[in-house]
Amino acid sequence: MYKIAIKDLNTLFSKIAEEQELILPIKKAGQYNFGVYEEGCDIDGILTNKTVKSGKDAFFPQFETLYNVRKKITPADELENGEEAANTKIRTKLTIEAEALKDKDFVIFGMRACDVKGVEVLDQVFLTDPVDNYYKARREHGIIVALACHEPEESCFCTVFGIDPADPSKSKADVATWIVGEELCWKPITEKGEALTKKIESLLASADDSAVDAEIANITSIMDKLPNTKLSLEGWGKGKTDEKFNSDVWQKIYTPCLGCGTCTFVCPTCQCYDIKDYTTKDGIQRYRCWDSCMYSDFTLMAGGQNRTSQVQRFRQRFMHKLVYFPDRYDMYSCVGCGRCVDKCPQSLNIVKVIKAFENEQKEAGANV
Amino acid sequence: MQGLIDRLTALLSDGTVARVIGWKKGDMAYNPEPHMFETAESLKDFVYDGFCGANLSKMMIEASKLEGKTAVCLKPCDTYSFNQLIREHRVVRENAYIIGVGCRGKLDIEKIKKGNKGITSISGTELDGSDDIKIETIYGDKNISYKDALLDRCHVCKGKDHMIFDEVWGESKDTADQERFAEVEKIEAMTPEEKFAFFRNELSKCIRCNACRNVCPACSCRKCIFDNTKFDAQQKANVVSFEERMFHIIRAFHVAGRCTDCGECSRVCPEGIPLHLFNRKFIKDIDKFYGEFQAGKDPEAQSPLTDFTFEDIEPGERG
Amino acid sequence: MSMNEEKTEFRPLIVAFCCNWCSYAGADLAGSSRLSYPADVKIIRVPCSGRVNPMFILRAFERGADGVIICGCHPGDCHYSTGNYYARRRMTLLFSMLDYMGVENGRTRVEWCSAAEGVKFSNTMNEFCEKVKSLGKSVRLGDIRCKD
Amino acid sequence: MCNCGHDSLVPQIGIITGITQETPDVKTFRVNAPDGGKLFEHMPGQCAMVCVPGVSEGMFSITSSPTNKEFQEFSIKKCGILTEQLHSLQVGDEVTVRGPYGNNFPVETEFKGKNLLFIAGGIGLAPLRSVINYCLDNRENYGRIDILYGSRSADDLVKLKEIQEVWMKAPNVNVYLTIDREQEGWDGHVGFVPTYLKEIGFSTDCIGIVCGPPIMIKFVLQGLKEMGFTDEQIYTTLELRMKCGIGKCGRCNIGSKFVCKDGPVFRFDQIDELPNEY
Repeated sequence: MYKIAIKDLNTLFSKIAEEQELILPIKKAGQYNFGVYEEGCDIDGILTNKTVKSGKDAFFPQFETLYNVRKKITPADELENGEEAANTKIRTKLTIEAEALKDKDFVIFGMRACDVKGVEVLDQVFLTDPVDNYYKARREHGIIVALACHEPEESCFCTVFGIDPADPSKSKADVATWIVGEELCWKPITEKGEALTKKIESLLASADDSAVDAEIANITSIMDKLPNTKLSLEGWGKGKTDEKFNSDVWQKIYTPCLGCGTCTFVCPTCQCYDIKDYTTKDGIQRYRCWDSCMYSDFTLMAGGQNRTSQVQRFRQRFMHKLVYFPDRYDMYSCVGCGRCVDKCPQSLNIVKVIKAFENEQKEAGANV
Repeated sequence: MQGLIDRLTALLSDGTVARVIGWKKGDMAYNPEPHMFETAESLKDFVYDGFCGANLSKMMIEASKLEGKTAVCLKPCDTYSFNQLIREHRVVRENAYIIGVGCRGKLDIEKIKKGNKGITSISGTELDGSDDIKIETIYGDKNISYKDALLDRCHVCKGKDHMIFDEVWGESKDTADQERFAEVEKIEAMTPEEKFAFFRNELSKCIRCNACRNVCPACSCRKCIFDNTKFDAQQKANVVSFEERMFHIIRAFHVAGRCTDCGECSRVCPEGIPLHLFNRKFIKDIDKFYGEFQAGKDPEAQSPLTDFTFEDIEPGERG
Repeated sequence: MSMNEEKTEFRPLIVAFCCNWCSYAGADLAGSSRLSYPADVKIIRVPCSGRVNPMFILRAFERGADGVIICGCHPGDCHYSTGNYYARRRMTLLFSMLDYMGVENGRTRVEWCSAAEGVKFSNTMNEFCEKVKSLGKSVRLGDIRCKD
Repeated sequence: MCNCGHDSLVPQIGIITGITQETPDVKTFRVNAPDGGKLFEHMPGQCAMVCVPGVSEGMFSITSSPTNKEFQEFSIKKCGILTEQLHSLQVGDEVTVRGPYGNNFPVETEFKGKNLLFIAGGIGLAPLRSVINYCLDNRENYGRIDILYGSRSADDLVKLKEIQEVWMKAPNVNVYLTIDREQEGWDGHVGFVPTYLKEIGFSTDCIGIVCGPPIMIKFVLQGLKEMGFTDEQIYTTLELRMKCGIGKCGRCNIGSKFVCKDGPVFRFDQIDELPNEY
């Protein structure tokens, strides 16, 4: 265990950024978002405020190029006779240049335990066969420095999913950190984390492991007081498809849903994406960008199928998080970060969905 | 509030209306959600307080296609949007029973949350509540003045009168205490470099979630141009490109002359982008170039962009 | 002028939307009268200036244009009676918005130009090109994916 | 399962080496690797993403049989932006192809030694053709083969030449053709596929493989069940909007299954377990 004074953080960050890219929450136009550290960027309050988007961008960016296609079109009349041989007349010639994979290490600082769990969820999707190499390369080169939640908010409910916000060393992070008074405690967990720590050792003072005990106890007691941490997941999970899918609760609760993508874009685990082409001056760029199952064009086909109504799309999102994903990967794909609770324009969110089903069950029980 | 619930219950019970669009109590102190109540019994969850900022007029597009009348609770500024929707033939006036609910300004939870984490309860936000609201958090209690927690849009309130209603419930208050175009003028006075830096800084936060569009009562196209796969417009890329700026300019342009300045876009933006600055710039220009115009004030008025005079100023001129 | 110099000199890319009935014919006349205007002006023919969607203008900038000009029939002469009046209001607002966002006003322009005004067309284009040239390359609305 | 090479999202270049106009709106494209060989090996029922760069990319079933060692074929009906663009291509043009994706018909396991009944409507023949040809090329492994194929009109019957010249002449193969409405020059059967199915009345000692428009599948399924077929005896292929092809982009998700990865071939008892969203 090491420590550094919080007032010296900027020195620490610029030291880390000297050797590799550093991604951390940055205050920009009043909001906290993960961004690349630059000299002079605003890091005021980044230790205690929740970012709007989770850090999943660092591994699965909202926009990334997959490959470029160069097109060379030869008009038929310009073809030399020799080329016309064997039924292969060259007209449109293509070359594909795949985008280079991430090959340099980078550090992402300030992810919370829920964000790290979110990455674990993404791992399930992107690292199972067939592996997504773009994601894998980022994952291999990323060093996660997680931060214990100093001030959990009322929208937080990560403990419901078995996440411990007080002790990120239990998560898949490489380094765990805690705010203890005026200092930041720093504990490397993995080899990657050790290596990073070695590089910045000159700035760190050693500390006792017990230094963070009070902070952990404090956070745990706060979590107990928060309203959403009592949420029960009974009735969700593996094999509940029929029961939940056919429930009429969806119809009752979906109406306010605007069909915007806010909840999916701020979510640490939503991984649906779109692949599109962009024609540039000298080629075609094939890129991937986040998409949302809430959008009407998400699954739209020429024949008009499927999931044509907002209630179906609404149901899909929550069924996917709470039933389909557990079915497939044996874990919930919600981490209780509370971002959708904070950001939904209509104040609709996964907590309300779970509670609505709970109430329904109670009422049904009362009627029997 | 009980008076309002009683009235709505009566309307539902005597068959005047088949359903009520209002707000349903949230699971926290500050998150009521828009809801369609179909039974008198379900109205026990009805709520109306300072956090009921949502403009319910857009929900009437779908509701006015249903059988029977729909009672809808509209605040004074929402009635402008409703009028505009009538103007565009998107709602059927006869199918709506408009309850003009009083308003003393709506609260911005982001402002309240600043420095107040772990909120467990908030009191004093009702229409007849006090000038101070009391916030209880797990980290301690605090009082702040209602006025300081108002949404930005309420500081340029369009007035306390409902433009259209069947009956009014509760007192309204004009909360305007700022110049409507002050922010716009501040930007206009900047150099091109400063203007660009300002907007780039704000818009680079955009995540293209489309909440601004989907909540906007003026964005009532059945199929948005930005959802059209057959056209180049559907680019979901952002962050690195010009797309998000393009999206916001075009969106503002599409609602120019129809935007009532209800401020929903800025309220819902998860990144807190002041999107109303685009709309308000168009409103300011329209006022200046073509005469004062408030969309939704008069459902008969011709929209400035579907109108012209022979003497209009030339593009690029400053009027 | 050597090849080298030619490369370094900035030549603005201008997109001109010309209405089919007046301005496009005006451009034709300019051509057949052997009046010169810069080759950097790329003309896109539209049925009416009222056809010009604000998105066209933004797309042009996005794809690397340094200036955009819209030419239509003189007010009162529109082939479709009123198309250019609507265009006038739209463009007034759009240009004002672009200015508001920090795109210099000189990069956008609307000019009414009839089929008989070949001279005016060529003068306008020359003038506009000079103006855009003095403003330099458009860097604010370009999409980085389109950069060289 | 996926033998799509190093990177699942980066395609190969495929060169169009042959185009056959099957019907007024269906063309069959023969695709080769640029050096002349085959793009990849596949199994009957698998799909591939075919893309015209700058336009769009779409999932198409591979209609040629794996036993064809020279090339892959895609029968594509013109019905959208991408397919329209594909139809405008000529021999020698290049497209990008990635795949093969998805599972395949269990030709080497469950189908082996059984009698097979293929029921197809319109362009629904495309995915079944690879199975049929595979079975015909390994004739000794399968029992009786019945093929019931219908279309809107005689002109809309895909691969008619192959049907008449190869399938009809193969040993122990019965081909039943039908068209929806009376037509001059057609002396075969007239009527919808499900109705014709009942008229013929197949025995239940075979495996049913169905593909066609959703409405046809619905009624064929009904018909088969009336005849005594069980869900475990009937196979079909599903189609949904797809973008990645590898079970990650989330579009073709139904329940806990991804059509692109766990499908497109499903047995009807498997489909029954899925939420009704396809």
